[in-house]
Amino acid sequence: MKKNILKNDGVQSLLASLICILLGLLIGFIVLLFINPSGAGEAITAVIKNFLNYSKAATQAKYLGNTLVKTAPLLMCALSILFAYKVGLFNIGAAGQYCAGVALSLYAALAWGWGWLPCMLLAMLGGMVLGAISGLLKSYCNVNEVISGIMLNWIVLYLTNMLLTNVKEATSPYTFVLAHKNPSAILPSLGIGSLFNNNGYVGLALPLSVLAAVAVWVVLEKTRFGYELRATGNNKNAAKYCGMAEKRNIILTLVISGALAGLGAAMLYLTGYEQWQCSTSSVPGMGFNGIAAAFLGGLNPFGTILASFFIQHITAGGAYVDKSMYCVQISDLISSLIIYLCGFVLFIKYAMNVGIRKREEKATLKEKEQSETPPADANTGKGGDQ
Amino acid sequence: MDRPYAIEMVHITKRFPGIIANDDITLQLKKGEIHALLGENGAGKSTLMSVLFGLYQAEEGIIKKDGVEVSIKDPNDANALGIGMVHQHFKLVECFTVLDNIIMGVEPTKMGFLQKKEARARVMELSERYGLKIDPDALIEDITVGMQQRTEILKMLYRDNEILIFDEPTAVLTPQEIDELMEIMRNLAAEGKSILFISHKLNEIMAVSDRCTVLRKGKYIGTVETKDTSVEQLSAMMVGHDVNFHVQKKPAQPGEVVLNVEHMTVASKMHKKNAVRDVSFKVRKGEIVCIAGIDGNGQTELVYGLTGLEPVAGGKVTMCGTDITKMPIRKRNILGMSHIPEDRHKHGLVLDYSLEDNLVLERYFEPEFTSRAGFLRRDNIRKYAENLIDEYDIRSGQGPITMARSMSGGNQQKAIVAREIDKDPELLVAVQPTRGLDVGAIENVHKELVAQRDAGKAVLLVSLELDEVMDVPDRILVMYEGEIVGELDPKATTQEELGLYMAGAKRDEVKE
Amino acid sequence: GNKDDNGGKTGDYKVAMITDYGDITDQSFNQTTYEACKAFAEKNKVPFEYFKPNGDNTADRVAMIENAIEKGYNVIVMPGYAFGGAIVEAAPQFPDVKFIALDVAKGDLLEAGVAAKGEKYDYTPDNWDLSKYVDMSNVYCAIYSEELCGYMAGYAAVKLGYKNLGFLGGMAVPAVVRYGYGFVQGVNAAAADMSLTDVKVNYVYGGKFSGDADITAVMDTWYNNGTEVVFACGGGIFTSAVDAAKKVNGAKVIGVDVDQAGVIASYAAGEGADQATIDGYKALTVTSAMKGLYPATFDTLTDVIVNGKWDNYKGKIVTLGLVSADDPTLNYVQIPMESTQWKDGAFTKDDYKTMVKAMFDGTVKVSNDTSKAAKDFATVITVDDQGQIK
Amino acid sequence: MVLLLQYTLTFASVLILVALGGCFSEHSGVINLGLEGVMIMGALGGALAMRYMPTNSTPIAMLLVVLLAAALVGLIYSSLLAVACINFKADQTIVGTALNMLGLAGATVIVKAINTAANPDDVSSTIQFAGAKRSFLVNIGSFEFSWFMLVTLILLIVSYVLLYKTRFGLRLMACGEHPQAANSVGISVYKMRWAGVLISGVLGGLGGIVFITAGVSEWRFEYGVAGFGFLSLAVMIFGQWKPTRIALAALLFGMFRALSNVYTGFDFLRVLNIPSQVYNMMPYIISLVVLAFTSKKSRAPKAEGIPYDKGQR
Ligand SMILES: Nc1ncnc2c1ncn2[C@@H]1O[C@H](COP(=O)(O)OP(=O)(O)OP(=O)(O)O)[C@@H](O)[C@H]1O
Ligand SMILES: Nc1ncnc2c1ncn2[C@@H]1O[C@H](COP(=O)(O)OP(=O)(O)OP(=O)(O)O)[C@@H](O)[C@H]1O
Ligand SMILES: [Mg+2]
Ligand SMILES: [Mg+2]
Repeated sequence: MKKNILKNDGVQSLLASLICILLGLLIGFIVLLFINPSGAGEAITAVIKNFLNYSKAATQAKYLGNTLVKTAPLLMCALSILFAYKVGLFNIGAAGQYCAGVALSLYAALAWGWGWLPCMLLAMLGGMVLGAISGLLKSYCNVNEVISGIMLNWIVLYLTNMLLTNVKEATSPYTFVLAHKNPSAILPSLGIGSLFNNNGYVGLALPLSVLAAVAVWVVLEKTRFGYELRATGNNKNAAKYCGMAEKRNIILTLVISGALAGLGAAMLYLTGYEQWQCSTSSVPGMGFNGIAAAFLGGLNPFGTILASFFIQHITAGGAYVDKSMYCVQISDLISSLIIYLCGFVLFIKYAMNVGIRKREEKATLKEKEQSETPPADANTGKGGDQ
Repeated sequence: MDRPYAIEMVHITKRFPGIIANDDITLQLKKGEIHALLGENGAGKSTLMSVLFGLYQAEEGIIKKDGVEVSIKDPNDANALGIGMVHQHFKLVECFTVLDNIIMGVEPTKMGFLQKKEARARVMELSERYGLKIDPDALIEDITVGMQQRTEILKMLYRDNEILIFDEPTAVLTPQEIDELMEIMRNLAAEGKSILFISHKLNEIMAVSDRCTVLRKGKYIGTVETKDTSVEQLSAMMVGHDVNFHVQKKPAQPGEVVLNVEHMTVASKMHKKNAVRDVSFKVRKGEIVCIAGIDGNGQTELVYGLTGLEPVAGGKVTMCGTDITKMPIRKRNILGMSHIPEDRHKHGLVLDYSLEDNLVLERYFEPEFTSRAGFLRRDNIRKYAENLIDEYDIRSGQGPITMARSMSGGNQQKAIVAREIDKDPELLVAVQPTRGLDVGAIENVHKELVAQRDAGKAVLLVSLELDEVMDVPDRILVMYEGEIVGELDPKATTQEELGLYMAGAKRDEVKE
Repeated sequence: GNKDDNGGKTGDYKVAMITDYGDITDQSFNQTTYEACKAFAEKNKVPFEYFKPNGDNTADRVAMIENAIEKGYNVIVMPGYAFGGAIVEAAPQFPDVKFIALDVAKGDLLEAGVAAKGEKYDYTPDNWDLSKYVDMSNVYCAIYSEELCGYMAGYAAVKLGYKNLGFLGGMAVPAVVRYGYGFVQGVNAAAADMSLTDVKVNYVYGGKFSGDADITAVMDTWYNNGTEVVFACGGGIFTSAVDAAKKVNGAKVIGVDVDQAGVIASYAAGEGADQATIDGYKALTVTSAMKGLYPATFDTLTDVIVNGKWDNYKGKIVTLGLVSADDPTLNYVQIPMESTQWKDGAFTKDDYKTMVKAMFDGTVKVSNDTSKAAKDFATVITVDDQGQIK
Repeated sequence: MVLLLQYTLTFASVLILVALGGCFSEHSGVINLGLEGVMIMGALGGALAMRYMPTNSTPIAMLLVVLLAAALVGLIYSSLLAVACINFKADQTIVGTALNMLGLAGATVIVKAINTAANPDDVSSTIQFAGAKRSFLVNIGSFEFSWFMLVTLILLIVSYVLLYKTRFGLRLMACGEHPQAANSVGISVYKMRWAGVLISGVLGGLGGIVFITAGVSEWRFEYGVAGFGFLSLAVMIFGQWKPTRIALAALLFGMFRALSNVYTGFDFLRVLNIPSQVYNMMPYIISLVVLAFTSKKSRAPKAEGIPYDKGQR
């Protein structure tokens, strides 16, 4: 019997995610119709087209570049969530770890004039420290990482605002423009920018984030280290029983997770794309969107690459919707709908499996009917009482 | 004595992905009888009972109560029909009191407010009538398994259930508690209640049941009158061949000391008193030493201290001449300690790992399974797992890649035993290694233990089951309230004497 | 196919506005600019659309500029100093498009321009020659002297008898800071004129352009501790000040940007209130520090598009402040003639006119140096700088 | 001092309501991470009620209708969580997170659509309710008493009684601790979980309307509820899933929140000259420290977060 590719878990995940995306777009479209039927079609295509809204190829390339610039940090946050999730931890603190990455990379770049590499490492360190705090609290004090993550998010937000207030002009809430204050802190382009019509923001971050995805996959699936981490995540008592350092592993997981998120921040802020606004009143959404990307990507690092791009793509696409009819939040609405629907992925896969099985059963039944001579069931009397 | 049927399950078929758990089974329960259900691990007993209790829906077949066909879609329906069940794994809310657990689902209320006073009076009355001693205000998490079981039984009685299902109720009880339970079951039956009783222990079935139905691999094998049958016949029906109940072994030839425990003290998590107090003993090569005792007398903590799961509060432990008192678990393992844990779900397995990954849980870091660069050698792991699965007859749906969670308890246990024995240890610490296993599987585990001994390994067995304690080891150490109160030779002692030691009624000053 | 390079044919123009991070309902400069553009467009039948960038950064602003141009818009109106970088980047790429920026100052352009040339900027605009760094050939920038109307409001308030004042800024952006510093200078000057030494200004930024419970709590604290009037300076942040003021007898606010007496009164009265109630609440607003964002935008567009006078504008950075010594209502910065609560013997319209004249003459100087702290402007008063609420 | 008390009670009211909501949901076995979104939606319901109620309604009618609307919208919105997580066994974390995003985006889109429909120039996400708000307030001296505080107190007591004194509470908590056990005695786990989630929707929605009316007389929905949903979760855990402790925890959090704004009214705090950010951080830091010391024994409902599958053992 030939193998049904629909049975492959990866294929199923992909299909399920696609179903979520299509359903999400459809519901979004219906909402648009409700608000104003005349422009709904145009609006939804604008969202989907994103950079394709520009007519010239060069411009398209440039704006594809912009989308990619923001994809890299999103991917990193998604990987941060995914890594922890695979190890049985929910790192909602990724948002704060990301925030710490912003604070430290920008501060080092703007106040101390550090180059990009040390800035990036410092951002990573920031995320790691926060992850470590959550990890220590979890393994030694039994504080749930979700709750410590939420707390730390807020603490870090205020600290970030306080710290970065020192590297801004008095009359502007934004930190200094990096390219002006310290060009050496801008991530190298590696010639990648030239592929995107000399988009100065595109560079090292992109390949680095993809590399990170590969690394996460390899570590989790292929290494002894990943084996240990997942074991600890799934059953920390068993991990202890078989001699793994389960406390260390929990801490390490959150540290790595934090490193990914912190690094993600550096990957955006060290391109000079974004400045920090020093009266920001909530942690950057990147960390939370990372949750979405991780799940839309089927909790698979490679799927997450695509999901991160897609989410960024339609978020950016929202800007091209005709504002006289619809508001920007439309694209947020659509992406959150898609994420909501991602919750049903398990069910969709289950339904697929049931469907496949039913078909197979039918097929085998038919085969049987055809091949078997009328059954001579000798055991008919077995049910009786004696 | 032709009593009418209380329950009839007729031609029940229940399928799960890839398996027919119940294949056209008919079971008839007479009013007032104790009807035993027997079968190997995974034979389909629990499934059949779950169908009766409404947890599963059968694909085919019907259920009749008092001759009338009924539909049981969920436990609600079962309750309404007077069917109650004590589940294999107790279904008690741990942070609730005994009373709350008993009344849950049929709480007496006035305008929605709980009327606990009323409920308490009834519960206490039932408790007295049936001799089921409980403390209604204790939290479940604080009480012994025995009392939990009594709570479960009271739960059924409180509901006036007519049909009582006991799924392996004795697996976790001490011998005394088992005796009490048997007595209670007889009383209940005498009152006219009908009882379905699942057990792997043939002597219990012989002792208490009126009739016995045997299942094998999801199929109905037959129903026999207990008084007309024998243990041998039952076990033959169950596994399809004869089973040896007594462990065959040559006399032990103890060699040098492998494990030396001196004045070990382990603190207790729950109480102020130490759980293990000043315990000293030795285990030598080529012998099986058994720690016997009633559950809760410090055996668990003793093992935790030996294996490093908990720190030791005082004393010294040496293994093969090395002081391991404070050694990390990993190093103990490498030094040659194997450990079949008491709680397979808590410690023994990563339930969401595949079988193969669980089989290398203690060895994944060895060069055979991990390359220098830290990558797992998947091929070797697969090969290794396949060997073990073959060798130890570990049954599962998809072989090495089966999720451990989906395996039956018995097969999960086999996987752990295989893993721990195949490590070729110097010292094997086996804690209740046969808990919940069917006779065939028990026989296999016992054979393995003896084989280890004969291969010159030291084996420390911890067991609550008297049969096992009498049959398997070469020496018995009895633990009572955290201390070793006696050392016995299984060949020179009786179950009664052992019982006296276990109950604390008798004690020696143990030498050393 | 355009004969006259200076335009002059409205049919050739399409006006696009790009919003700053806030949207066109921020009750502040985005909204005013939008309303002015829209009014202009409707009056002259010029196509108009507004665009909102996706994020709060130069790259996304440039993206929207390019998107607007792609759609055929050729007059781009941008409110907010944050557009400095976007102008430096986008203007040279589209020489045929006219860029009109409000609130964008020399320094805002230099920051991006200097870096683009690979040099290091020292944040002192006076040291630099803008033309060397930024191609201004199709750009017109206007900034307002908010410090002047802030001064007027502060001066008037003290003259009208208030000694305990507060400044509640939105976000500390240059325009808001100029308002605030002008206000402090005005208060200080009036106190000095009246030889008062017990005048006090509480000074804080809310960190956003709208009110919420936290900001209201701060305002409650101020009013309860004796603050009599608060200059609520920034978009919708007045809501917090007004909600707090309503609870304390005699507590007042000062409006910003436009004559806010009406807006504030109807907010205080609540939806569906009758006119009498609303009028009653007009007393809540002592005065407003106004800048002529609306007329400036409207007039500039008219001049450029209808009158074809782009040549008069392009390449310039104009500071819009006082243009008339005698008629304050002609000035780009002023306080309202009607709703200000003039008081005979304290501060009257005539007093106001005299003050404006003195300011126009240069007899009264108001500093717009935003590199200082608010305290630095206090000589006879005390400024209690409470930083930022969030 | 009065102000400190007033704002402490104001913020605490919000936190108590929402945390109790979380508490009901988690006791039934479903983690409601989407409380932030539920709050926004509840706030939307209440705000729309205030917008559309005739201005001459009696205060009591206004109060009731607004509360009802907020509760109802919160309830409906939370059913999105219930259906996904209970019936379709979706991951509760992802659905909760999605509901937060969806609540913010959805409420903004709805308000903007409504505003624009009424006036094409009005693309704001603002709803004003200065007039309606008066129905909720009573001045007692300089203390501005809000009926919401009383409502909160009543709901707090009701929650306590419901959880600990009624059949419903016993069954609800059983479902969060050991759903299989509950099911085996005939309790419908799905129904109880639905009840838990819907109650959390009601309370979360009420929390939302209390939050947005707390300080000002209009609300911009695109600003969301500033993390109060998450803060409430912290309060709930801090309060060990018990109503009385939740109330105390909420008061503590509320006090620090209030203090960060009104500290200038206290001379001794004024002279310390601590930046207000530090006050803002305080509740979080303190709770982290306290949690670090108290969590050893902390225990969440055992089965929370795990979809119920009646065949599972
Ligand atoms: N929920 C389930 N999903 C899939 N398969 C199941 C499920 N429950 C039971 N089975 C299958 O049904 C078979 C019978 O299981 P059951 O629990 O009835 O065995 P049992 O006779 O109670 O065994 P034991 O003696 O180990 O308790 C098992 O081998 C298993 O493969
Ligand atoms: N979630 C599940 N998915 C698939 N199969 C399952 C699941 N849960 C249980 N099973 C199947 O049910 C069977 C019985 O499982 P169970 O844990 O009840 O065994 P058990 O009765 O404890 O057996 P033992 O007597 O060996 O302890 C197993 O063979 C297992 O394959
Ligand atoms: Mg079973
Ligand atoms: Mg079993």
